[in-house]
Amino acid sequence: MHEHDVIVVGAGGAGLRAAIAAQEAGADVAIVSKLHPVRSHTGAAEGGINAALRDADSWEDHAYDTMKGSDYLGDAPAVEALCQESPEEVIQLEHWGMPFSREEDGRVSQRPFGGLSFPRTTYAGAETGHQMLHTMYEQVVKRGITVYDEWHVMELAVTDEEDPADRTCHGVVAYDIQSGEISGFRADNGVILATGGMGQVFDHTTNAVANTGDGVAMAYRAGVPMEDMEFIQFHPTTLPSTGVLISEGVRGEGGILYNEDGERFMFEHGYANNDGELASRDVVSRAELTEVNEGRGIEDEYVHLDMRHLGEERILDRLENILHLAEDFEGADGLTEPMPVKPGQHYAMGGIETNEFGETAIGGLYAAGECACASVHGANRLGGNALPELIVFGKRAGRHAAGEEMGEAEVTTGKEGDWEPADYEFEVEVGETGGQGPAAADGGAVATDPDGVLEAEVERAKARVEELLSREGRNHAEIRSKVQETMTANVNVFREEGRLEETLGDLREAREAYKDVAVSDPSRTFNTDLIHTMETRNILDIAEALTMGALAREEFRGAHWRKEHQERKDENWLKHTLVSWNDGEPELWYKPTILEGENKTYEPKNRSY
Amino acid sequence: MAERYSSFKSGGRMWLLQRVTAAFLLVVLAFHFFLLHFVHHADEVTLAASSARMEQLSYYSLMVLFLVTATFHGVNGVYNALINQGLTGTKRTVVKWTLVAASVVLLFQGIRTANAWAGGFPL
Amino acid sequence: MSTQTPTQTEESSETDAEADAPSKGDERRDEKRRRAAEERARRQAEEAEKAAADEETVELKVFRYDPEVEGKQEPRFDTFHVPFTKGMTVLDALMYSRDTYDSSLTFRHSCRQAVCGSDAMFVNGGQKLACKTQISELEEPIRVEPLPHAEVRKDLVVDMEHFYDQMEAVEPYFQTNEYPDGELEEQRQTRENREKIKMSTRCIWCSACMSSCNIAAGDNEYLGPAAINKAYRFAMDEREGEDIKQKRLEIIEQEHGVWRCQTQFSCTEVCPKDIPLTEHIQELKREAVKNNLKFW
Amino acid sequence: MSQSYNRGLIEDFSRWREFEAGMWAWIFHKFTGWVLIGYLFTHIAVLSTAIPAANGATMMFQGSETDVFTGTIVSLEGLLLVRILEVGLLAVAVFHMLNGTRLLLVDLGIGLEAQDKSFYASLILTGAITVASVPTFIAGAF
Ligand SMILES: Cc1cc2nc3c(=O)[nH]c(=O)nc-3n(C[C@H](O)[C@H](O)[C@H](O)COP(=O)(O)OP(=O)(O)OC[C@H]3O[C@@H](n4cnc5c(N)ncnc54)[C@H](O)[C@@H]3O)c2cc1C
Ligand code: HEM
Ligand code: SF4
Ligand code: F3S
Ligand code: FES
Repeated sequence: MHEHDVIVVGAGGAGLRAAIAAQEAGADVAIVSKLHPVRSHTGAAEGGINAALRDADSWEDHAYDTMKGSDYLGDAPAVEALCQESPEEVIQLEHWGMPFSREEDGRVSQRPFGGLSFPRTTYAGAETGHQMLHTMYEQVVKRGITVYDEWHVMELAVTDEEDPADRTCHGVVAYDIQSGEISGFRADNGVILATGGMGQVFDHTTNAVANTGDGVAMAYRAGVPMEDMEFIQFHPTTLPSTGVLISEGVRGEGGILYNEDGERFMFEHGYANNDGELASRDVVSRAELTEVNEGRGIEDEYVHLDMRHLGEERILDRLENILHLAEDFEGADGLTEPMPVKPGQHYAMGGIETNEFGETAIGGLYAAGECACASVHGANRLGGNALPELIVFGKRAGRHAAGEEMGEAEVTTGKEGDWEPADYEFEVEVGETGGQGPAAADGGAVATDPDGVLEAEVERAKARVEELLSREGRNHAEIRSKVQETMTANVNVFREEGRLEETLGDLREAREAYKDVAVSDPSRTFNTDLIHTMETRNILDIAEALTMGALAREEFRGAHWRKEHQERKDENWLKHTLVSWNDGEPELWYKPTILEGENKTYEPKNRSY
Repeated sequence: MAERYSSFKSGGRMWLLQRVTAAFLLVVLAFHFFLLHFVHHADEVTLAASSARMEQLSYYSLMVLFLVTATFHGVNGVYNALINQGLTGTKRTVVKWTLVAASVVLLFQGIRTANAWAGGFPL
Repeated sequence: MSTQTPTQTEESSETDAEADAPSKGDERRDEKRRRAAEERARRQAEEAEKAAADEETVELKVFRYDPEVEGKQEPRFDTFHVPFTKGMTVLDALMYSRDTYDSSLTFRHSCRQAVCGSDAMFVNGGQKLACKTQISELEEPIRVEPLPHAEVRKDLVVDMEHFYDQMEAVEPYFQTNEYPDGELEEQRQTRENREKIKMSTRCIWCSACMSSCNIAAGDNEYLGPAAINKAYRFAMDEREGEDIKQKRLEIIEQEHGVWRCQTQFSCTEVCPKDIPLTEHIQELKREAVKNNLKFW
Repeated sequence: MSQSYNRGLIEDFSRWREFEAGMWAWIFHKFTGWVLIGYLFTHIAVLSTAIPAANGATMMFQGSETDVFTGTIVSLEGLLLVRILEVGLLAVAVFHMLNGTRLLLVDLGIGLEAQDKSFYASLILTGAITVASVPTFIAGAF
């Protein structure tokens, strides 16, 4: 048993920032992460961090751009907090030594990015995330913050009151990957979830293998609602075999997309007659998939991105890293052949419902980073807005959890205020009754006694691992790949009612199959089979909530496209989708979007660029 | 700043000396080879000829310096190589002093030889 | 690392230690283990057959070891036949082998794009990032082993603690005594200076360099190329100021610091991020000498 | 190249096949350095015969009485084996000098990108110089 004031789960950008903030606020903080901090996926971010740093720019403009980009599904108080605080946070990073790219006069460089009215994307070459992650880890080392690395958090110790709003979180249960030990981590002040993305719900993603949405699923089963899960960003140019991202820069420089017949389909098939390849991410992704679906894809899978005509000199000068990526991960030489690309899952706009301080509906439980939904990205995230989210909300959550007084939140959590139930009928049974799940508050017989809940959870976790290791059954990998396949086939950039229903059916089957999942590796040392098996359960729960949201939202907003509903419906749908686990019987409900900002109200406008 | 001065840890000093001696040896060893194998052939060596060379102060000092640098360079090189393989503690101290002793013997014997040739220190 | 004593025997499995008399659970587990092994053998035999028929497969020989599983305590190589697809990397092949044949095959991996640094391993005798190594460029059969000169935990997983310790020994964090006045004022840095440290900031802590360096293998206390490179990253950053640089030079000058490096260049050869490690180490040596000579 | 424990089939030893230029250079330099320091000791030992010689000690050599120093050297030089060893020594010394120069340049930060090429150049030059010197070294041995 370990005990600290604040426990941070996850050591990506959000987790590290939260830990530093909590420590600065005087708390004894520890980070628990299944990966060593520098392995976190924040390191993969390339583009940059949006921050209104210059005199000609203002946080108001940034907020306006973000609200517009979110297709008016962002909550203004959260969006404004992001835009107001991101400049100081970026300067803070600079003061911690982050090696940003520089201007002639020695100031940090900024560049233009899609959807921004000012070039405010601050960057460090094409490796901004890597530099940010390492800079923050360095600060963690400097401060001597305790890090339990390669500890997989299995579940939260949350009391089991009937109403989630009465529940409180007292720590986490984690499994030491190196030794197989299961241990409790008591958090006297708060637990901050910063477990990152959930790309592994899909089989083709720019996300890491470790991005299985554990934090989201754990919080969900403990009673925290998941918000706006249906909004998933797909990036149009990822390498087919690995999902590695080919930066938008290639199209920016003049790269051209071709189908199997050698047609420049963005124009020739009329997907974007003005902008062509440079249309927004969702438009290009849909165009590519239409080509493939209509039989004009190469090997029925991908299209070609050609940059040969740019000339060797220009390519080497501006896109050198793309050559390496294509060569190393796809075996393609961008100088002599076109590169294969297809859309891939990139970012989850939704996640654990929080307010602008990172608080969730459960007392003592916080979330920040990609796993959280405050919500700043609404229906669509702008490039360069995720990294500032990590540092701004990571810091806020850290300070709040450490007990700092931060005022009243404007964003509500849980069923407070004007929430409304959904009246959507699912044809397939969702969820899982019978309390088979692993989280404390999901109907399992765990006490409401705050002191005993952690010990009780540790015992339960031990029993669960013991069972997985000793019984015989299916390998999780089959189940995981089934889920990923059906999600990619049906809940991708194109969503139709029938196929979404079908997916719920597939997920039902997967749930059944998961009931007799077993781990065949009996070892306690570095048993990745066991870890992956536990992650697969999380993937299942997330996939289901995501699909439920996608079915219920009968409109086309931001990244969410519905065949039957081809326009944005502001009268009905200026509201967030929420899914509550309810001890195994998922419930869908809504709460309104907050469009009133500090000085003004953001009026929904047509999102055209 | 006296502290700064002493902060030139032996590691750095030895490293530098190894390079300086190497640069010196490069020239002198080339000269040595050239003189004793190409100008005079090795099989034509005689005591008299060697003595004649040694009696010149410049040649004598060059050769002694050659011996000193080569010994330092070689022995320090060996010592370094051993440390790089993880030689530590008592073993290391023993090796160090053994090498120092061997160097002293080598230098002593070498200078004695030179003096024998030159018939005493050539003044 | 190399000078440590074997810990193999100490790590007897928890389950074995639990009870003297075999419990029901133990029996069940033993039974299960036996059956799993049989199943594995069967599937691999099948695949080998298939491989013989089908030319488009690659043969992988993978190092296996587990201190607590019977039959794996003695290190061995397992052979896997993986259907080849264009663009396949060593990591892809390993994942395929794990998911299809043997779910106990263990290796670290995460990003699949050469930024997380988890999957440095010894492929056909060289330190490589598995996710960045194309199968098509390797000779078959492909031998995959854990990084040399590090203690093996299980299969391809090695103990990284020593490497982390070395990285953290060089005070790997930015330090300065003066910040600009304005609250939203960044420190200025010239483009040239940023360019100078650029490559050194790319390190992903994969430890391939450390594993390839013979000196690091022999001298456990040697900081190693990655840690020295980290020190370089800060020592050369003009934002830190002269007095801090002084302190940094003292750190890298210690007994097991830069002077240990024998310019073997293997670190530079294997670094997946193309960091000119030897060059950085050499520059620090010169800086240190220059710095010391100043006060003579 | 010790190993923390025996990896059974894995022979660290076989790694040499995968070594790159820099590593070979290091191994050769080490080897030649040790040979040279070894030779320095022997060399001084042999030359020490000059001490008794200067004091008048003599020996019989090819039928006539010669001083011990000249006698020893000339008789050694008369052995073919010694001549061959001398050629080897030359090769060793030349390589150590050339590669030493390469290392000095590396220390000065010059030509690091070409470190492999300069190693190959050292090897080739060593070969060439050695071969070219064979006549001089062997002259009069037969
Ligand atoms: C290829 C790519 C490029 C991107 N480019 C940009 C960009 O240019 N600009 C931008 O703003 N955004 C970008 N993004 C998005 C942004 O990088 C991510 O949203 C962000 O890094 C997520 O950070 P995080 O801290 O929330 O999570 P992560 O960095 O993913 O960290 C998650 C942490 O949680 C830990 N963890 C997870 N599960 C558990 C568990 N069960 N137990 C213990 N620990 C656990 C992990 O070990 C890890 O440390 C990009 C994303 C990708 C994939
Ligand atoms: C002639 C010119 C010479 C040059 C340019 C030269 C250069 C060098 C250099 C640069 C090193 C250091 C290698 C390192 O630490 O990375 C070295 C090592 C060494 N040198 Fe020389 N050297 C020369 C002559 C000699 C001579 C004459 C001897 C013998 C007495 C000798 C014996 C050694 C030894 C033993 C080493 C250590 C090898 C090891 O690392 O194990 N060298 N030499
Ligand atoms: S310097 Fe290169 S090889 Fe070494 S740890 Fe860093 S990235 Fe890996
Ligand atoms: S391999 Fe080792 S010896 Fe130096 S150049 Fe690299 S650190
Ligand atoms: S998987 Fe991240 S570096 Fe290879």
